[in-house]
Amino acid sequence: MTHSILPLTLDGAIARVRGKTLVGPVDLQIGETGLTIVMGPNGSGKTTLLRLMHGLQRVSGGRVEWAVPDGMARGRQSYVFQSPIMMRRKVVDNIAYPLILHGVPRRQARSTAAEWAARFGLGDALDRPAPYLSGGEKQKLALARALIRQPEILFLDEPCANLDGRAIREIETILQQAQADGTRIVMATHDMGQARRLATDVVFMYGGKVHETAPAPDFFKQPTTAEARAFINGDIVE
Amino acid sequence: MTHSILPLTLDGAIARVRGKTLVGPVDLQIGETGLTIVMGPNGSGKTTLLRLMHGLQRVSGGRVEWAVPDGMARGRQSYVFQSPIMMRRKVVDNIAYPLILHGVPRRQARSTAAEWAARFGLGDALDRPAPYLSGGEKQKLALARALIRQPEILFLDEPCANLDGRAIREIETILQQAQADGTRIVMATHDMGQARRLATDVVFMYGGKVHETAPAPDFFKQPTTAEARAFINGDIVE
Amino acid sequence: TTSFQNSGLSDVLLPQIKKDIGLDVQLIVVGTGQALKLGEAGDVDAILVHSRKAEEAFLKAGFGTHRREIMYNDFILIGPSSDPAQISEADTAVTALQKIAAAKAPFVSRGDDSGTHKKELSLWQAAGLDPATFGSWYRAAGAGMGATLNVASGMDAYVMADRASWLNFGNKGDLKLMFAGDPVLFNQYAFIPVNPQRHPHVKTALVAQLEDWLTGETAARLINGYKINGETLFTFNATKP
Amino acid sequence: MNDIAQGTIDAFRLIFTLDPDLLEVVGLSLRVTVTAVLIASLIGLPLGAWLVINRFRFRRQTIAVLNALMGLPPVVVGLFVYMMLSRSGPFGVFGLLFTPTAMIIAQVIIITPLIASISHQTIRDLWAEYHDLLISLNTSRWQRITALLWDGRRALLTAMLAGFGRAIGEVGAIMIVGGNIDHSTRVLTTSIALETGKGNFAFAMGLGFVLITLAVTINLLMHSLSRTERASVW
Amino acid sequence: MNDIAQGTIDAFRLIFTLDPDLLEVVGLSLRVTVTAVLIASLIGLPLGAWLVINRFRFRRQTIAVLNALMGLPPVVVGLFVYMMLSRSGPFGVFGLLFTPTAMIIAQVIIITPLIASISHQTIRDLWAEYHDLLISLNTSRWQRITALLWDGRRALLTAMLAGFGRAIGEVGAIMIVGGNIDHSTRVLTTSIALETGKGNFAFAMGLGFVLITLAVTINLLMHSLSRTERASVW
Ligand SMILES: Nc1ncnc2c1ncn2[C@@H]1O[C@H](COP(=O)(O)OP(=O)(O)OP(=O)(O)O)[C@@H](O)[C@H]1O
Ligand SMILES: Nc1ncnc2c1ncn2[C@@H]1O[C@H](COP(=O)(O)OP(=O)(O)OP(=O)(O)O)[C@@H](O)[C@H]1O
Ligand SMILES: [Mg+2]
Ligand SMILES: [Mg+2]
Repeated sequence: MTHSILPLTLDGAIARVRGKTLVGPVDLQIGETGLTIVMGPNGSGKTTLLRLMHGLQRVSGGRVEWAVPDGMARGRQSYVFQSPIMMRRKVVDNIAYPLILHGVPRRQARSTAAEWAARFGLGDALDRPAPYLSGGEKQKLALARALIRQPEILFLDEPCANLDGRAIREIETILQQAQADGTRIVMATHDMGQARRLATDVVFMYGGKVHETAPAPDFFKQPTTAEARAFINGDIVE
Repeated sequence: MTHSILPLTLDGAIARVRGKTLVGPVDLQIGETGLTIVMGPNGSGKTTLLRLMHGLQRVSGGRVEWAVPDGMARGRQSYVFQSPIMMRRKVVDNIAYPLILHGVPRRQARSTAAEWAARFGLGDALDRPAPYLSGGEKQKLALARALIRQPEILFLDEPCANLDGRAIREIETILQQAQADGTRIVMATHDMGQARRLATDVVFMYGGKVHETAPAPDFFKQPTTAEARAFINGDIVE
Repeated sequence: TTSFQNSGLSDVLLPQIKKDIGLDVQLIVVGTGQALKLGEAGDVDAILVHSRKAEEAFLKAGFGTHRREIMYNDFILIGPSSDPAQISEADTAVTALQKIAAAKAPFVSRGDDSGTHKKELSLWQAAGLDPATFGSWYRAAGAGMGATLNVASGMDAYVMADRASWLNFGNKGDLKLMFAGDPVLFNQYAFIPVNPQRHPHVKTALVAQLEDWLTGETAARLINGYKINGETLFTFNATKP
Repeated sequence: MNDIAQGTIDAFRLIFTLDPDLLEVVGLSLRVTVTAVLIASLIGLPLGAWLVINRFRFRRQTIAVLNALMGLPPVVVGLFVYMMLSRSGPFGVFGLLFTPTAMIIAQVIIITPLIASISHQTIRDLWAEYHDLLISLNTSRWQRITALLWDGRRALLTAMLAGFGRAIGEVGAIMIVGGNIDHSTRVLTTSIALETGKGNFAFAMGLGFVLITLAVTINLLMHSLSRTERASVW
Repeated sequence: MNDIAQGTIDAFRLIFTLDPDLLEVVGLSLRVTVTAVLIASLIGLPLGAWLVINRFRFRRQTIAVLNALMGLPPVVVGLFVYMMLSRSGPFGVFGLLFTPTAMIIAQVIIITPLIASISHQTIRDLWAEYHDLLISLNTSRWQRITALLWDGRRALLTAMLAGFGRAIGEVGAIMIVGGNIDHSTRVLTTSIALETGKGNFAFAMGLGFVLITLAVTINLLMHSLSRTERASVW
């Protein structure tokens, strides 16, 4: 492999929309290995932070920098959105699309896509129009489509929100496998159990700021801030 | 109150789309009180079943009948969709919309809507365009919009999927309150904890059919079918 | 008829009419065929056209009260300055057309059943030729005078036009007046009031006033005196009743 | 080409010196077109929405016919309106022929199918988004139509502007039912046609530029009023 | 009104007896219009998409101008093309004036802005849906445009049909650059204008009905080919 795109460095990064600061300033580094879980109450800025890192949200202040030039870093990331975006095509064509973008011949892309679909339990749905899938199936599709690119870093925004217990376990296995294979993962979730199972380190967002960062075991055992403590207990965070 | 619209009776009800049976035949009765939780793996037909009951999915076979004529029953139900539908308006106008449909003057509808928004933690977001809300905030909006109509029966399709711990607890409180005030609730969820906390009875969907129905305590303690048992344990349901 | 306006004469007459008899004449400019139709339907109070046969049919069917000749102008033959058919040396209109046919030089016809078109057809007939048998050098444009002149200018073709339209035409290109003066090319304009017995809403009194004016002294002076580039366009020939 | 420059200069000189004749023509063009667009929108927008939310037997055919009516040749419309309004036609008694009203009627007929078709297309996407919610809220037909039209208003602007464009540039029908009568029914397009017939291309082109300038101004105005481009979603 | 019935009957009799003159006219109408629509779509659809996905300084103004160009008066376009193609114009050497090619050029100029505007509007909604995904997948401009055009193809049909409608019914420009020359550049609309000028209103209306029938047929054909109405989302 060529030079890694990591670490990713955020230095006073700010996301501002029409004069309103949604997130920041954020100082943060995403190192070369690990699985970072982003937690925090609704509207605290998790999604915005992930988008900022991925380059979907314009940086209004400060810097967001990869270890390689931006142009090189762009193609080596994947992102799974909080509400999955389905192209108005068949399931198999949705999953194959990133490959086709990379110039893989259509037939080959389709058959690879079929394999990935099967891994995510969508083997039966290949020829169905993607917009008609059930909520959970859409999430699975989005995951398959993100992983088929074999990215160096994978951003996941609550990817298991609509999944059943078994699917969650299976996908966690896939993610852990990917992590073992060298994929860096940054994931937002509200599922405390999932966070405990997967996280190597935690970023706790609160009011649009990074309120606390810590290795996972420390965070869950002994959060330093009162807000994180309250959040872990499901208490009212004020 | 006039004659209750309940019970709701499904008698061999089938949902079929372009020749493919999605759900059914289903025989089921939703009685006058209680909180029914619909569970089941992804793609098992929970959403389709709820839509069938609510009248959003055409009944292709069998019957779906309320205790009163259909026309009367229509206006007395609410539904929260799995992926919240935001009208391209401000938050307050989204929540006020059902009231305005019922002829409530605009000013009054707005102020009532503001109260409900506050109850759901959207007090700060009133004037924001709804499509820009965060995932969890959208779900809260959808819940407020459904409850503001004070329906006799409330269908909820995984309403807490993107919510943080505190919001889930608050909304569960609101739902229990509504239930105590006489609102019948039918809710699909993957959150086993939530199901245990809220359910009075459970409908377990599997492969497009109602596989098992039982009062909640029985279901969680001793499911009769192997599939339900596996599901509860998060095992592979085959 | 279009030539009345294209020539610019209407811009001279109308203000004077307004001044003299206080009448606001609303001019609707359409081809002769359409003008006759408007008269039949009673949508206008009077028409000014130039196609004798059609006019007589119109009167015979009872749509108009009478026909009053006002003035005439003349048709001319126009062609590219190189004059490939040498028609400028012809002595009658008929020989000029025969020369064009013999040379198979491009010729654009109105082809729209207008007064001008009918005149052209009658000339071909007089020349013993039938346009239906002509090859692709004979182009029926199916359009008004202006549009036909535009086509002729674009194709460097011969074309027959009324003098007024030609003098006022701004897109002459390589075209020049090639032949004129043969008396068969005279073009009589007539005024026909619409019959009030058929269309009671017609403003007969005003129309009569207008007719009087058009056949009167002032009109004669203005029509005969109207010149473009020093050329007289119309000759007043209304007779006192 | 110098001709054209000259014609344009002439035309704009007329505008800037506020030549009363030209102003009258421009004013009438605007009056007729704006009125026609408003009327056609009042019919076309709800019709487009209505076709979206209703499923009936010949829906597909109806939409195809509506689309086809976008191709109504103006001359035919002009003729039709002429025959209706002519003294010997059914509405002859109103004496509307060769008045601006007749021109408005013709333009409404021409642009209503266009506005309805485009708005139908626009609203379809919005309906796909709103369908479940509006059905669930037990809305009446009319409530659905108003919600769709209101929330889609910025996108519907394109439909109205397309109608405006078609109407302001239209000449065939206007000529037949209006008659291009000086100081009464002469508008920009009929003036252009008249000058073209006289072979005064330069002046005709100049008037054309005036017309386009007018259209651009109005479009910019509408866009900035509606701030279509400010928000990315609405 | 009996006149009209008679004219229609006459016109359809000509069609059904396969009158060679009428068939020639109909054939040319179709050939010219379909070619023009195809060319205009090749330009207009990507242009519409391009305007959606690119943010640049005068984007809003550009779109307003594009919308305004929908109002290009056909007569002005006709004049412009005439002057370009005339012997003394820059492209005079090709001798294209008064040929079907000239008519196609004029129609392309007229309908391209229409197709681009409507497709721009249509694609905007789809882009709002796809934006994040396509950006995230690091697509090139061209890949974005093709994805949007492909997935929006059924909706884009309306844009093309609007263009077809405008082109098939257009007469002003066609008349100037084509000349309505019998057996060479005469199409349905110019025939209608001709018959109107002759006062043959009935026959003109009859031809109008033929034209509309043609348009309806083509619309139905396109709709059933694309099965626009079968699926509710696409
Ligand atoms: N385009 C926008 N304009 C205005 N406000 C916005 C916009 N996008 C997001 N916001 C606001 O910024 C805040 C942070 O949003 P974000 O989506 O990052 O939250 P989140 O942490 O992902 O929440 P959730 O857990 O609910 O998904 C929210 O309050 C949201 O309403
Ligand atoms: N319109 C449709 N056309 C074809 N198949 C459909 C359609 N709608 C739903 N389905 C299929 O029907 C099955 C049941 O869908 P449904 O949305 O009811 O599942 P669900 O139990 O709600 O799943 P989840 O937990 O993922 O939300 C799924 O496999 C889905 O792909
Ligand atoms: Mg989020
Ligand atoms: Mg579901």
